[in-house]
This record gives sequence, structure tokens and C-alpha cells, in this order.
Amino acid sequence: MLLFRIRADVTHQFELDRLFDPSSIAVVGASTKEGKIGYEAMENVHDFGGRVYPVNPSAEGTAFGEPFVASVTDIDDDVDLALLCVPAPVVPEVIEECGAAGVGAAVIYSGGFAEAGDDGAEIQRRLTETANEHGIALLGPNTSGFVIPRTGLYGSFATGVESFPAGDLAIVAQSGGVAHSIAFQATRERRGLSAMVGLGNRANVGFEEVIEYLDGDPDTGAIVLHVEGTDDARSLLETCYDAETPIFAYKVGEADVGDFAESHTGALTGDHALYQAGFAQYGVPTVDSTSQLLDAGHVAATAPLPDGTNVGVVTAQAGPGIIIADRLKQAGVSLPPLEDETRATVNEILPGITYSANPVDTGRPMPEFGEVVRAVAADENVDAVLVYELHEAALGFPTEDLDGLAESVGKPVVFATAGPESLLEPDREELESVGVPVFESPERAADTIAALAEYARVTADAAPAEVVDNA
Amino acid sequence: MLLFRIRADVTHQFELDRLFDPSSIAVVGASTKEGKIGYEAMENVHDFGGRVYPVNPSAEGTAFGEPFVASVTDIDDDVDLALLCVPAPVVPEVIEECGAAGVGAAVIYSGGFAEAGDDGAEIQRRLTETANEHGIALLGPNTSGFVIPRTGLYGSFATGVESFPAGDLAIVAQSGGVAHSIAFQATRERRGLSAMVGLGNRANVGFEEVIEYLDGDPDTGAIVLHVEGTDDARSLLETCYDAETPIFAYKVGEADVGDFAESHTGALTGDHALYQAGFAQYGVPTVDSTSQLLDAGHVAATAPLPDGTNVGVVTAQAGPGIIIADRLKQAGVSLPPLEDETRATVNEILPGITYSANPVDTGRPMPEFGEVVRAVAADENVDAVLVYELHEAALGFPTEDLDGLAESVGKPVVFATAGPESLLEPDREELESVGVPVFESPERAADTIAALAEYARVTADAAPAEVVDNA
Amino acid sequence: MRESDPIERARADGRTTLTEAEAKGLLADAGIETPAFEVASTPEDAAAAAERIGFPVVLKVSSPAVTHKSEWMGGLGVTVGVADADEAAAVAADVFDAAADSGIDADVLVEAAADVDAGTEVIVGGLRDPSFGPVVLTGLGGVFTEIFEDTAHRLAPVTQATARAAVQELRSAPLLEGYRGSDRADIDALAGVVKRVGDLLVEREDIAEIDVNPVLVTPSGATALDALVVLEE
Amino acid sequence: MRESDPIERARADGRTTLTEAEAKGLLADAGIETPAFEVASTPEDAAAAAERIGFPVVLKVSSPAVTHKSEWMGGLGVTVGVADADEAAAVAADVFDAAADSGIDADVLVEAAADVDAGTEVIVGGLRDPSFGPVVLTGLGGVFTEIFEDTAHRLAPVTQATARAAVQELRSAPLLEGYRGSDRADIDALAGVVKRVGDLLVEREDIAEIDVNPVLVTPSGATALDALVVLEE
Repeated sequence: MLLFRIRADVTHQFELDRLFDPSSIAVVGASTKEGKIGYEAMENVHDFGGRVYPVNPSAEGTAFGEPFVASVTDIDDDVDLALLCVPAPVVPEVIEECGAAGVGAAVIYSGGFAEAGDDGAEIQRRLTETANEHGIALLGPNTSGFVIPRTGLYGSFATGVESFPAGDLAIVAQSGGVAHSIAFQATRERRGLSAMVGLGNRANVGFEEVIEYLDGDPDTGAIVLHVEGTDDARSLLETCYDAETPIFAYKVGEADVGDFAESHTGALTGDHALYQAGFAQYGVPTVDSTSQLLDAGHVAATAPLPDGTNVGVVTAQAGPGIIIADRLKQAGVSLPPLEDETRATVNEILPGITYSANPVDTGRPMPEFGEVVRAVAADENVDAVLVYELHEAALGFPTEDLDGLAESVGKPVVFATAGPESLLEPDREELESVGVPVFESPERAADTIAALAEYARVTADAAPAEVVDNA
Repeated sequence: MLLFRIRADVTHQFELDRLFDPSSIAVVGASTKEGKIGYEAMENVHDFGGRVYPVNPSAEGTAFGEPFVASVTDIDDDVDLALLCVPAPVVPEVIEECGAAGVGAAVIYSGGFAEAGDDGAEIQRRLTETANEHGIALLGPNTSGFVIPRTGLYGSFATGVESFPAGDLAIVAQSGGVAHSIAFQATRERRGLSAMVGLGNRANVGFEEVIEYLDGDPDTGAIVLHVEGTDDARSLLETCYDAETPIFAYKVGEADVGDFAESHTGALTGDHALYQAGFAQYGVPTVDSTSQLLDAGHVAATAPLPDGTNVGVVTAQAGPGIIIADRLKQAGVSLPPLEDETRATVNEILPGITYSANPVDTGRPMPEFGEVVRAVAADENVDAVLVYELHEAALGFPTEDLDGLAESVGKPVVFATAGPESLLEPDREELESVGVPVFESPERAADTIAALAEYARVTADAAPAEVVDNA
Repeated sequence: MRESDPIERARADGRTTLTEAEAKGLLADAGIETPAFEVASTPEDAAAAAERIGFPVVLKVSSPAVTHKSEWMGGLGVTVGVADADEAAAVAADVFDAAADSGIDADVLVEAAADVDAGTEVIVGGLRDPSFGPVVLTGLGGVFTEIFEDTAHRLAPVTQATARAAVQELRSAPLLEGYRGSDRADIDALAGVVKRVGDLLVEREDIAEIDVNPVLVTPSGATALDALVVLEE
Repeated sequence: MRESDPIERARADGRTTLTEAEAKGLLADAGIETPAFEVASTPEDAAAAAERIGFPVVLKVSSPAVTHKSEWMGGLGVTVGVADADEAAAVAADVFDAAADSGIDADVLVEAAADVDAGTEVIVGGLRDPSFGPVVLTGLGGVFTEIFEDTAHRLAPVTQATARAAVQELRSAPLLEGYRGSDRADIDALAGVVKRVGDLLVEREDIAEIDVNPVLVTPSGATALDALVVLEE
């Protein structure tokens, strides 16, 4: 139990906007040597839009056009954020200097702290104490940092993070590597991000602080969590319950990976069953992979959330429709019969339609396909709509019919398809732009709808331990 | 039980090379009107490299430069393959003409047969009888067809199929829509295909015939099956057992989707538990999604298969490594301790390495990373190797170290990563080209290795019902 | 086919279901252990049969017209713990009377009592699936198969080794393997029942379904306590 | 805190484990039903207590030094079905002798016998997790929790409704809900035990773990048949 995150008993009101929305940044350990973290961090932030100060007592001249200074205490300016690109043993001293200089927040990239044994834990304890005294919010140690795409703030030393598209989903991962893995996948799949945060050892900024900050961020529509284990899971759950922003969680460690996990983040991997039960009890749906986090989070951030767990499926090809129906039912999602009115409408649109129960199978793509989707979306029996249609160049997607549909019915309308990238891509973008998230795999679309249905279920049934009646 | 595929009692030795490797093709119902199936099919095959004859009694002039003829019987040539773009009621007559003209195989795209009720079943019965009399192999009815990328043979009416990259994996799907969905995903993810076949109603060409053909195809390194249900599952299992090519299967319909499935392919969705048990008994590993089919099939087609279920994991970032270890263990895959010799080698390469058990965690990407992977791959305790490393532009991938490694140790070496597409892509291609399949999600890589381990397990334990001892 | 073949006999009667006695005879001929049993047509026969078998015995109604024996006539269909010849005759007489009252033909099955607490109740089944052909399945009785769906399937015929692997892949297999210090059940004997049920389905093509439920598996063997055999229509 | 508070008493003795009697006293005070019981220090006391409780009774060794009662002294630790006062005195005398021989202090717990066949044995547990704080869990006994891992967890304190939802999310819940025609168990009473175990953990911060195993759930209530309470170190 020695390796737990070291939290102060007193709650510090850190100013997390000095971390995530700074006006000035010091890069401590900045370097002009490519490949070094101090170079990569400097490269990533040097044109973020505010003032940047490279700090290195043994360097001369400039880095990315800015003159080196020997210490943060030498900077004649209020520094909001310090990015620490120095090895572990030096960090407590640098944090002390940051305190003297009135720095508001620091990111500590290096490892060698609580995750590395007793000596590292002692260093972490000391620097956390110092940071708490001075009210410095610490992201890390042992993290690859954070990125705010909208403001072009790349507080990460990884290459390529400037490619992350701005959007509505915030990724909060216990592991910086996992945060980057999800964000790069988001980029490849053109899902916009409001923030990517890798927490690392969580010296004094943990899930709770970041979730609270993002919950108040108008650019964040949904938050997804990657959780390995934390020493105050109850506090994490309470924070999630109090947040108004939809949250989805992925708890790693169902199998016993405790030994290895401990060497990583300095937290014991907690009991998986307690996490699963706890998240459900506090109204947080859980998923089983980073892709599912990304998918569910993207839809929750950009589309209406369902009020219940009933799904209407419309497909232009039976085979993928069967896959979707099968997967939804396995996940406990129900495909209710449609209203008589809906069936009548569908049969009017398409006399002799292949299968007009639920799923509705039109047999092939056709100009009337969008009308059928509209009819099913309007059905009172369904809380969410999943559509499958292989892309046909001659027809495109029913974008006009689906424009604004989700908003008007107050239900998510999710589209799954496949087709040649060059022809499909423009149509896909157009469909996304009218409020219809698009997936290129039947299973991923089905898993996403299942996660949204789970959101409806757990938020309706949430019963946090605080609420006590005396029945 | 009326809607089963109608198989003849006598086994017909169809010449499937006339279907999949024809010298001449007739497109019956060919059209010059864009958007019609007869146009799309004509467009897709008109320059396949052999002779093409558009057939349409009510058309005049030419289609794609070839003069229309009124009937296949009017073609003064041996026609190997006829693509039937005509509605169901006309098909039996066209098949009769095909018989008279000595056509060897036909693809029937249209629906309205056994999947559509008794009348359709009767039409299907009649045309199957005729085809069997004349020895015509029928793909379909109710299928979107097949594609052989290597020879540029696009026997599908879908748009964009010419983008499928040629390669080693054969996709055989009961649903044409699912076949195309997987093939488009393969294209997007740059996985090469030797064949894509959508079976549809399987009038007289079913899983067995296509598997046998592909098993003899030197360009096919692995076969993946999408199965909804068949009326002779034992025969399918026996065919799989007899094939030398590795086969992976995805059986849809764990939940009860019988009603809907029946309206689709004209086959009752069989009992899921029997399929799962049967595939395992006959040495065929099963997976749970189209993506897993594609992933497992791609690796099986291009890399050595493991001899056992022990996996060595090497990671440059702990977080994704934990995800991978967790997922492998949940799937019943073991991560054995490494040999003392391996650990000594790893500790020599990287003194003070973060975690040198299994997973081996190097803590970050580094020039020596490839050497560590080589050491683990050589370990006698592991049957397969899974590597995770976030892409760093300055380092690239350890391509030289991994070149030929899988072949030399006789084990699959699978790589997972994430990074910005523009920087990552060339390195990824290079790594794939030296025999290392690359994934951009830790879970997909782990699921793939788990499927390969399952392959090792079920092939070792296979005990088909034919083998009886009297113990 | 022997004169007394129960399948032939059922076919001759126009039945597609064998009586328990017929089913057990079929299983016994196939090498599956059953409790000692006889079929009696009079109270006197029943008493004599019970004497030969040894007390206590179980008496069951035996009639093609009765499919749910234990629910028949308010419990008269199955009487356990019959302790002596007089009781056997009396119970049998009640069964014959009740059968006569409801207008059905019935015999009485007199069977050695089994100590169900001495073992674990397991289900072994087999059926001729239209797509898979003969298949066998096994699973522990009651809640394990019904709620946890903990069953193992194989296409038949199976070897003894394959039957054993099927038993051992059950999640509830530890209950047979000496759970909580109890004696280890005879898993080989159970596997033998699975194998033989599969062989029966393969050899007798007019059998549609065999349901041996329960098989009592003890440390020293596996005994079919009840059995249902359904023929192809 | 009352003079007789069992936690205070254990602390005063330097113990971190309560005896069964202490644990049951704690549960009873919290409103959880237990069988009637008394603690006796002599054979005569045991006989008198048994008379007051009514026969048959169960006698158990009661000592901080004995953690596995049923395995103690070749079975002497737990004697069920004690039918009269003489037998109670004799069994108690044997327990006291055996305790004296092995040099430990022991009392005898005299308890009303419960008919375990009249209900279903359920586990209710609670612990103070370092990360989650007080949590409760429930699951059916034996193979269901041990092999099928069929348990439901909640952070405490829980409402009666939340406790009930935890019970009902068990895969094995149908066994409580009138499975195969048996009487429906009193799920509300079971949920009450779950709730009260959680409340105890919340109210008494020096409790590390509570293990009520089994709780016998019948159609008319839920009774804690055995209980273990471990205190924080």
C-alpha cells in the first residue's frame, strides 16, 4: 500500500485553468537537441499563442527563437504553466523554484517516482508536499502530458499531436500512452477532441480534479475515462455522479495484471468487480476497449442521448443487419416491435419490403431509404436508431432526410456503412456534419448503441451510497 | 424446414475455376443505363482480361464497346461464366439457356428466391435442378457476388470493388453484404485479399465447394468464414477439417435472430452452441466480429502460426501493455515467465529496465527496442510475440531488427502502435513488408494473438466425429 | 434386430416415445449402467419382482400414455422407499386401479432404489440435429444447465477421450472432481455414458432424441436413473 | 458505547476477531435475525440454556482461539441435533475438557437449531476497502460464488431498494424466486440483511470485515446462521 498516490488531506483548490488554459509557459529542461524531451516539448508549445520561456541553466542562446533563462525564478513574468523535462531527482528542487516564482501548474514528464519503488515514492511525496504548499497543480509525474486541440496547446512531448482534430470529446487516461493511443485513433477516424489528458502518477491532480474542470468546460460534450486503479475510487465515483457531462469508463485489469500494473502507475490495480459495480451504481456506463470509449464518447458528445434501452434498426443489407441485431441482443438491448403506424408508413414507402419488423430491412439501398429511417426515428417505441447501408456511389447517403433528424426526435441516429474510401469519405463527412455519427463496422456501431443504452440504464438506476432512506 | 438450401444428393464435381478463373464472361441483363445492376456488373468486368459478352434480347448496339447478343446460346464461343442481372422469375429460363450453351458457372445477383417464401423456394429448386443437370456451378442467388483482386476479376455489382488490394486472405461470407463490408475494411486498412466471395442462398455452391477450391488456390494463405447457418453444418465442419489452409470462423446469431435471419438467406439460423462446439471439435477457431475475422485471417495468411498458446509481450509504454496483458489473460492466453537467459539478455541490453518479466516494459521507445523484441522472440517459452510501441518520428520502428524474425523463429511477431498517420504510414508499410503485421489498437492486436493461440489450441485438440476408437 | 427390440415394439404400437423401461433396456444393452429393474403387470408380480431386486425399491407407473410420471395422479406415478413386498403389492394395486379408472394401459416399473445423496446428478443427452447430425451434450442437473447454461456439446460419435474432454470443459466440473473435500466422482464412467449415448444415436438412425436425466455419478460409477427416448416421426 | 459492546470487549482483549456469539450479538443489535442463542460456561449452564431455547439445539465451541469450529477436535467444535438437557450437558462437558486439555479458554454457544432444508443458503459480506470504503456483497453459497463467481457488489450504505437490486442482479436469483415450484424466498428480508451489514460497516469504523455465511433465507425471513467479524488492525 506504499505506492498509492499521495493525496493531501486538505483539499486544495488548484486553478486548473492555469494548467489547461495558460497565458505563459516555462519549459524547464528545454533543449535544442532534437529527440530530447526538452526539445520535443519546446517544439510542441513554442507557438501556442502565449509567451514561452525555455529554462535551462546549462544552455545558452535561444530555443525556437526564445532566449534561455537559468531558472523559472529568473522569469520576469507570471508563469502559469511549467513543463518539466528534467529527471526525477531534480524535480523537487524545480518545483520549489516554481513555488517561489508563483507558477500555477506543472507537468512532470519523467518517470522514476512512485511507480519505481520506495525511493521514487519518497521523491514524489516530497514534491507533492511542496506543490501543495504553493498551490501548484501537478499533472504527472510519469505522463506524456496533455493536449487542447482547439487552442493549439500541445502540452505533450509526443510527435504528431498537432494533428489531433478539435472537437467535443475529452479523453482522460490514467496512462499517457493510452491517452495518446486513443487520440491518434480519433485523429485517424476524424473524431474531434476537446482535450486529451494523460494523468500518470496523479501527484495532486487526479481524475476528480480533471473531471470537475472538464465538466465546466463549454467545449467538452462528453468525457471518457481510462482507469487502471486509484486509491480513492469512491471519490472518483462521486465526482462522476456529480458531473453533468456524460461520462463513460473503461476499467482495465479484469484479469490479474497487478504486479505489472503496480510497476507502472504506482497504484494497485483495484478490484475489478468493485469498479464495475461502483461505476454502475454511480451512473457511469463502462465499456471494454479504447475503441469503444472513443466511439461511445464521440456519439455522446455530438448527438442526443437516448432516454431508454429500446433500439430501432434499419438496414439496406440483411447480413450486416443480422450482425447488428445479434450483437445488440447479446448486450441486453431490446429491439421492440415498431408501432403499427410506423409499419404502415414503412409499407407505404416500400410496398413488399423484405422485412418490416425490427430490424427494418429494405433489401438494398434505394432513394426512399432516408424516409424509412425517418419513420423509424419517429416511432415512440424506440429510444435510439441504428442504420446500416453499404455505400453506393450512384445513391450516396440520405443526408437530406437525416439532416437535423436526431435533434428533432431527441434520439441518437447512428449510421454504419462500408465502401471505397475515396467515394465514401465526402458523403461520410457530410452525414457527420448533419448530426449523424458514422461508423465503418457493423459491430462498432452496435457496440456504441449498446453503450448508449447502458448509459440510459445506469443513469436511470443510479443509487450512490450517499443517498440513504430508512425504509 | 422448407427453406433450406436445396442440395442434390449426388455430388456434382463443379469446375469452380470456370467461376473464379474464367476466360470468357456473359453478362445476362447487361445494360447501358447507369445505376442498374446490369450496368454496374458490366462496368466491373468489361476489362477483366478475357472476353465479355453483354446479353440482352431487348438491347441494341454495344455496352462498354462489346456488341449485345440476344441470348447466351447466340454466343459463338465457350462461355465459362454468366453473371445474371435479371429478376428471379426469368432466372430458371436463363439457366436453361446457359446449360444449352455449355456455360460452366453463373452468379445470380437477384433476390426473390428461397429467402422470400415458398414461391421463391420453388423457383430456386427448379433452377438448381437445371444447373445440376448441366453441371453449372451457381453462386447465389441473392448475393452481391465475388472478387478476385489479383486477376482483376470483379464479379460483383458493387461500386468501388476495384480498390480491393490483392493479397493472401480469402473472405467467404454467407452474406454478400458482409463480404463487401469486410473487404472494404480490409481495403481501408491495407490488408490484401486473394478472394472475396458472398455465397447468398448457396443453390449448389456452398461453403464446402468454395473452401475446397480456395484450399487448392496457391494465392490463398488463410480463409475466413462468416456463417449465419447452414443445413449441413457437419459437412461444412468436415470440409474445414480436411482443408490444409488455416480457417477462422465467425458464427452470427448467438442471440435469437432466427425470424429475421430466415427472411434473409433462406436458412434457419442454427444452434449457436452447436456451431461453437462443432468448430472447436473440428479444429476451427472462432472469433466474435468481422474485424477479428479480418485481423486473425490477415496474420494467419502472412505470418507463421503459433505452435502453442504462450505469448511474450514487449511494450514501450506500460498503459497499452497492461491493456494487452489483461485482454490476453481474459482470453485464456498465458504469458509465461521468460527463460533466465532471455531475462539476462534483456537486462544486458537495458540495465535497470522498468519491468523485465512478461510483459517486458522498456518504459519508452529506444534504439535497443528491436533487440529486446528479438530476445523475447527467441525465448523457448513463447509461441507468439506481441509488441506495442507508440510511433516516434525520430526513432521510427525497429524494422531492421524485425526483418525476417518471424520466419526465423517460426512464430508470429505482431506489432501494435499509434501515431500520426502521415509519419506512421511509411514506417508501418515497411514493417508489414518484412513480415510483421501491424495494428493500430492494442485490443485488436491482443484479440488477434488470442485468436491465433485459439488456433493452436483447437488444431491440437481437434477430434472430429469420424475418428472413433474403441477405448 | 431382435424380436424384443424396444424400438421395433414402439414402432409396432405406433408410438414415437419409449417407456422408461424400454429406454433403460436400450441403454443397458448399449452398456450403460441402470438400476436393476423389472416390469410387472399385476400386484403379485410387482411384489415378487421387488423381492428379487431387494428392498427398498421404487415403483413407477409404466405406460406410453404417461409422460410425466411424477405428476401423475397426485404423486401415485412414482413411489420411493417401498420397504417390503406387501407395500409393493399395495402400491402397485393403487397404480393399476388408477390406470383402469382413467382408461389407460399401464404396467408398473419396479426398480432398485438409488442413494442420490451418494453422488452428483448429471444430464446426458443426445439428438439428431437436422444440420449437425447426431450430437451429444452433458451438463450438471438443475440450475447449472437451466440458469447458467453450463453445457458441453460434441458431434457424435465421440471417443472416450473426447467425451471426457466435454465433461471437463464444464464450468461446474469441479463439483465432480472432489469439490470441498468430497470424493472424486467417476468421470470416466460418466464419459462412457456420453460416448454410448452418442454411439446409440449413430447406430440407431430412428432415434431422434435421448435424454438421460439424471445420470447419478458416484465415486464408483455412473447410473442412468431416468431416461427418455424419442423416435423420429 | 455500551459496557457490553462486543467490539470494545474484543479490543480490550487485544483481539481483532469477534467470537461467533459476539458477532451475532452485534448483528442482532443491528436488527438482523439470528437463531436464539446463549453462551454457557459450564455443562449445567449449557443444559439450562438449552432448556430455555428449546430442543433440538446446536452446541458450538466459543473461543477466540478457535477460528474453524467445525474442524476443531475432530468435530467436537460443532454438535448439531442435541435433543435433551442431559445430552447438552454431556457435549458441553466434552468441549470444556478438550479445551482445558489444549490449554485454551472456551465457552459453549448454545443455539436453536435451524432447518437448513427449509431455505436457501446465501452469503452476505461487507468490507472496508482501502479505495472504495465500505462495500457489501451478496451471492448464493458454495459453488455459485466459488466457481461461477456470481456475486453482486454495492458501495455502502445502501437503501433497501439498492440492496434488493443487488440480490436480483444475481444470475442465481431465480433460485430465490420460486425456482421449480419451490416457495418464493423472502428477498426483502435478505435485502434487509445486506442493507444492515452495510450500515454496520458505515457506523462502526473499526470493523474491517463482516462475513455472514450462511444467511438462511426462507419464505418467511432471513436468519444469520454463522457470522464472522474482523476488526481493523
